[in-house]
Amino acid sequence: MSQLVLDKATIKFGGLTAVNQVCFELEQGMIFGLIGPNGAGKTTCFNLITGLYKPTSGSITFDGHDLSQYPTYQIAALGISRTFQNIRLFGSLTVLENVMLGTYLRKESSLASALLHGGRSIGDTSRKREFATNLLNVLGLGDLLHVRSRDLPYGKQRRVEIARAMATNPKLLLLDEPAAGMNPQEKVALMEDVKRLRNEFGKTILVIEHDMKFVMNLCEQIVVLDHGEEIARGLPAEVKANPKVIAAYLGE
Amino acid sequence: MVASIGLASFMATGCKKGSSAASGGANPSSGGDTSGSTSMRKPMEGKGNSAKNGVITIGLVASETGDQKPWGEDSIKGAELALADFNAAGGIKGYKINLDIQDSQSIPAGAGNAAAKLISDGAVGIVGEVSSGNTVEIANRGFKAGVPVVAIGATMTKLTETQNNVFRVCYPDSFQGGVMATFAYQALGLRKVGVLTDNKLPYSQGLSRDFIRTFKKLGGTIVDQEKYEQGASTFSTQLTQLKAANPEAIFCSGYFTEVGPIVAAAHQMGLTVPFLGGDGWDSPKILTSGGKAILGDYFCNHYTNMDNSPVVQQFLKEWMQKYKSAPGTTMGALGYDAMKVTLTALKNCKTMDSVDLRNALANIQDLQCVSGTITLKGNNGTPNKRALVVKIVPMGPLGFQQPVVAYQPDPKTGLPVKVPLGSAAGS
Amino acid sequence: MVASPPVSKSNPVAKSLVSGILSAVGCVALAFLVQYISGQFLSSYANGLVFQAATFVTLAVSLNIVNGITGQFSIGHYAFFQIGAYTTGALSLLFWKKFQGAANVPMQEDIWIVLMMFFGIITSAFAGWIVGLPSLRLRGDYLAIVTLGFGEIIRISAENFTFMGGATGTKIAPEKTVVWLAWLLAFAAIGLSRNLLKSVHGLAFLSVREDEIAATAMGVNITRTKVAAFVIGSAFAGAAGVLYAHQQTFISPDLFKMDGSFIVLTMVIFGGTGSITGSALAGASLFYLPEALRELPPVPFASLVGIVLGLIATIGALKRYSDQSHAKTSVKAATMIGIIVVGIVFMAILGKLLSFVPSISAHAPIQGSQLRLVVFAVTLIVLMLFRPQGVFAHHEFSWKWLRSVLARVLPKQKEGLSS
Amino acid sequence: MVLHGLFLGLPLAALDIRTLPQQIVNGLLNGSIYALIALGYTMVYGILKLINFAHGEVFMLGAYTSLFVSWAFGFTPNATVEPQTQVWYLLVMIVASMTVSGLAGVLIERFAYRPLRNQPRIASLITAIGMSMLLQYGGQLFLPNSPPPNIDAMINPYRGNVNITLVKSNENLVAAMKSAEQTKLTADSAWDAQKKLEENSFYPSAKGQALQDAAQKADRDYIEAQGKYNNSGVSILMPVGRIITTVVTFILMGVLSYLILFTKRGRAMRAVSHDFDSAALMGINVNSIVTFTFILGSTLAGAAAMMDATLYQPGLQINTFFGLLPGVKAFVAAVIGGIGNVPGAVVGGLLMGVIESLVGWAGYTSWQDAAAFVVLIVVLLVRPNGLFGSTAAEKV
Repeated sequence: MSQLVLDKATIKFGGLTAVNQVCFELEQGMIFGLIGPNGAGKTTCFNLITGLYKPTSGSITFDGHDLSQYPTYQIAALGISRTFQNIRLFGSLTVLENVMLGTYLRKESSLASALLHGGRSIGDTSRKREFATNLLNVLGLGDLLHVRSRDLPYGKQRRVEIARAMATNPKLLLLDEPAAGMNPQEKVALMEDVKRLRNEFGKTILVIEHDMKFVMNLCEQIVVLDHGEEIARGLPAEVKANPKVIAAYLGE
Repeated sequence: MVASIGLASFMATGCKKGSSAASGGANPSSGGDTSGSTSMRKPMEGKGNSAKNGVITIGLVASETGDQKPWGEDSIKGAELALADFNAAGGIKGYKINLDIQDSQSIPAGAGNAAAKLISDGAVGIVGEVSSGNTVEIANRGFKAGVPVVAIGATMTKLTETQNNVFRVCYPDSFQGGVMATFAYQALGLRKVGVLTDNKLPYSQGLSRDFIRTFKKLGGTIVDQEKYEQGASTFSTQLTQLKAANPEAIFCSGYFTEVGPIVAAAHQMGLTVPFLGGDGWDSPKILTSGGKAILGDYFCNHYTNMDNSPVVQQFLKEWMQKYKSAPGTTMGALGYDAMKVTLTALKNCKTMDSVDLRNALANIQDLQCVSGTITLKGNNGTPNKRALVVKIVPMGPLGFQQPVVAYQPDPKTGLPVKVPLGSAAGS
Repeated sequence: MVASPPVSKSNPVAKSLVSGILSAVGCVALAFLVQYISGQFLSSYANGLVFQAATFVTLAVSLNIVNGITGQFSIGHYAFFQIGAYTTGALSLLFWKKFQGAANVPMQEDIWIVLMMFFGIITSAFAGWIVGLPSLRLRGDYLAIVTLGFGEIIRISAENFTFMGGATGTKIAPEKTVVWLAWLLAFAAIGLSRNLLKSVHGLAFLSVREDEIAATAMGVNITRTKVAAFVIGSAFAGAAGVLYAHQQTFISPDLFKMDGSFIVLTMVIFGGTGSITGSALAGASLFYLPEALRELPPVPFASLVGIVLGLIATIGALKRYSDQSHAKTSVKAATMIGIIVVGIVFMAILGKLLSFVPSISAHAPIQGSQLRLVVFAVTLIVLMLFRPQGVFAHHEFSWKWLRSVLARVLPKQKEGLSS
Repeated sequence: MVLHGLFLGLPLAALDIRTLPQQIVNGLLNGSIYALIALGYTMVYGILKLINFAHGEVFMLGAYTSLFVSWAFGFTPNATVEPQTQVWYLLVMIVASMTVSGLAGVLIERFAYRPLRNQPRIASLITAIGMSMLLQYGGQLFLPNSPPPNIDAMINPYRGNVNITLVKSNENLVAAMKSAEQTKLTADSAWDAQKKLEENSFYPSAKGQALQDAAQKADRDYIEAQGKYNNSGVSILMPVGRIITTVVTFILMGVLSYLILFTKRGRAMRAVSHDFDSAALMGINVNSIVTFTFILGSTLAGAAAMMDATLYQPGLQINTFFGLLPGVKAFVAAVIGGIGNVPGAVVGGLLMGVIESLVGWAGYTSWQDAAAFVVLIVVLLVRPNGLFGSTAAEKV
């Protein structure tokens, strides 16, 4: 059964139809690519899935839940986590704190306990700190724990954002241009890491990316959008050969 | 119209016009003023301060900053003038008087801190403040520390009722409001009056309340009550409402700063009935802001420049000499009086400490002051002073206030009784 | 109540709990010690200041929760302070006499005030909840103006509230300056904010300040967090209001003018947005500054004009220099001190010269007290110009931080001296 | 009922439909001053995203300038000869006020805001508060304020009214009024004659008392009859000074809109307000545009101050807190309209004025200011960016 189903999802801003009748389904445990020229509506799709925008018509279902019924923070609780195209880290917090926040959904203590420094809160916090430290170590960021995230180089920030998204322990991970601004070596390392996330933790992953080489090497299925509409989908090789896709990228 | 007046008067319960109470002084520790049956004045708690090394510190709290600065400044000038006069007349042998002035920022919290500062500076007594809200704070601090307080222009009725360290040199609102109500009802023959209150000012709220109470008791009707806030730039809403209510006169209890424009605007829109007010009207500025419209209106005042009694004329002459201009507000005279009362009491002291000063203050009798004769003995801190109703006339050499009637509180009922104008008649 | 040092791996819970209890006990002891010292050795005026300082520390630290930590720009904090004061005012008017008659026990005034604090916290927290709700839809300045409006509505309601004397105000029955309680409250505010920041919950508050969209995508319920911040912040302000009312003994709407909110806001930003230590220290010092300035002597008008002109020139020169110079810290500091010295000399000469101008020298000297708030305002502007991130910026005081600061400053100075 | 009893300020006034048109007009006229001040807030906010708390003080400085100019024309409080009113005095006053206010605005921007432009916005906000306090309290040292002066009300040459009758007064009541007037005149003259005789006695004689009572009764009856006649009609009264103020306000707003919408500089302003850095990259001198904005906003405040203190409500006291209340209200107006939006500020100002008037009309004058804030909160809850504010969706 498909994990995420977009059924004729449509959103209009005034007269502009940013996403038009898009349908696709993601099966659990696969890496998907979402590509298309600039302004094709890829990020808008992410915003629709995470509830930042509500679809004008159509529906989005995740594990049987109709996402239009949920506010963003509850969608996160259902198991969808994401990164952002223009990095949205909590700039003045440290890397560790950023990732710890990802565990907020799984907090085991109440606000009152936190205020009064109760045992529950202390234990909870120290467990979460340990978890976040481990996660950062796994992702090779173990030496940056106490650096303010604002002070990190661009590539590292992207990785921290992925770590933060992973910390929510999602079922579905949405990565918005994770390789943008990275050099070739970093890209290769990132690709390995994303594959590991799927292989070791069994996440479903949906990636928006402009770097064709990156997408083609990483993804098992690709959906192509243009002007808010789906123009092609399938295996990387199929998509690459699709004349519509070539036309969309090169112009007619 | 105002169903809540009953509750409003809650504030003034305890307003028992006690005049029979013998003023304390015999033995402060055993109760002071409380010997009187109607007095609720508790003896002050602390031990107070005393003169140190031949220096007697008298504190003065005044609004040197904030929106009451004009009154604060005048009260300082008046107090300094009184001190200069006192020193010129010989002062107190062997003692130097140090006037310690502290700013209240025109807010009660500031006044409280200023008073606390003065008390810790060793002030034997405190003079101030001009506004009631600030004075209450000073009075409380003084009460705790055992330092007497002589209020300058605080007319709030309840001020002197509960603590025996509080005195004032002005009449209370209950009397001032009563005077204007009596004047409106009896002398002007008015029956339907509208009331305009500055809702931001405790002074104005209290005065309006007391005016309304007396006016209703006399048999009059309040046809409309409107409110504005100090600093407002337009009053057309209120005046339109008042005009529609068709009153025979309007009682406007705010400060002159707003009253002038209000009266001018009222005249422009055809509301030409007389306006009546309290001592907050006293400033020549009311003529430039009110223009011709304000002429012929009445207000209640402590004294007038037209009073040809020697005390007043001497005061005006010295003021002109020292400050090169006439007093800006009535608080100049009251500041002078408050300081004069304090210094006179000090002169009667033996040990130059706060307790002694309080007792001496409570025994002040028939002291000729700028704003009339002040007797604190037996009056629970509020003098039984006469109040003048003055009419606004064009500025002449003696000012712009023509005394019309004088009222004195009846010793039994506390209600205003018409008395001869005496020397205040002028001319 | 106050938090522990960072948790180590060896049984963190037990260790933290022990240190938490110890610090709570320590706070209570310290609060009583402050009360004892200030009651025994200080004048009643200074005792009052010690009390009020605690009130303002509480206000600043509690506003910091809303404004600094959660990033919700509130400029109506005095409203909650006023609600606390008016709650105890009304209840004391109605019930204090009865309570006094019914329970004649030692410290009954303190007990009553603690009881009132409880009610004050409930009412002001409720008000905080009401104000927090619109923050669901409003951002930044719009929320600010709503909080300002709420403050004004509360003040105007108090002016029309005849039961409590309208604009005149009313007396509060048990008159008591409970220094220990005020300081305990201040410690509690500091401790609670610190505990909050040490927990995952605190990170949620911070994340709302940093980036709402990212926070909500990470599963943070923004509305709930913002409202919680308002409720916690206003509860402390309300409790402080209760204590303040009993210390002031007389409350009126005048006490809670809009300027008050601005001053508390200033304390938070002055100390460094988000820094609890900064808020607490700025709260105490900015409260004390106008009081300390009471001692200013009268200034001749000519000198004042000289000082004003000299100050503008000096600040301008300093600002220009500090922005453009890339010299070493020590060189920079030395030059700036030099500029200040030259500026003072310039002021003195200017003042002297101006005193020969007849119309200026004829002007009456300015009373020191009139200068207090001017000096206060100038201090604000100058500090913001030179350190816009606040004195403490986002740092918290800790010995570690102090060491790192010293480590950064000291070697450079040596270097500067040797070169 | 309990609630009602607790609040003195809530009289159960019957709504008087006859004063409604007048109150709405009052509100519109009042609102135009708010609008003029609100424009300054809104423009500065539009460009710098900064609440210029010192704007009210710029307004205050404009009022003081007018005061000094009026003194220079001989309208001093102690003038021995009554000075003559000239229309060109007003022109000089408004130009002087606009100049000084404009200059003050520019200086404040230059020294208090510009050095902090690249810092967090909150820092500039604190300097704005500091600047506001400095001008309020520092101004007390140098500006005459004790007792608070005012511009002589006589400088206003437009003291008449424009009267628009909507419903004519009942002519049947004229006769009653006329006869009451006759009775009053007779009774008054009889009492006046008697008063001369009794001038020196402290208590009036029985005859004098009776005559006085009769005269006073006649006076009251006359006022009653006059009121009945007046209140039987509905009319709108507009003081000429206020009409002029409102007209000038709208002219200034028109000029402003023209500047912003149709001139090169206006386009530059809009570009800067959109994005500082890209505007600078396009070759726009950002500093000069910001200065220009401050000049525009502050001169409008200066004009508003001059008109407020002379034409609109002559005789208003001027002290260093003169800008406080109008400033706050105008700010609220700007926010209601959608801060940063020029027509929004105008609509917000007018709306504020009308709401205040209507609340007063309903009998709750003591709740006028609170009502303004309640409306503000309601408007913001319905439209979080004000009436005309654009909902700039954040780019995710």
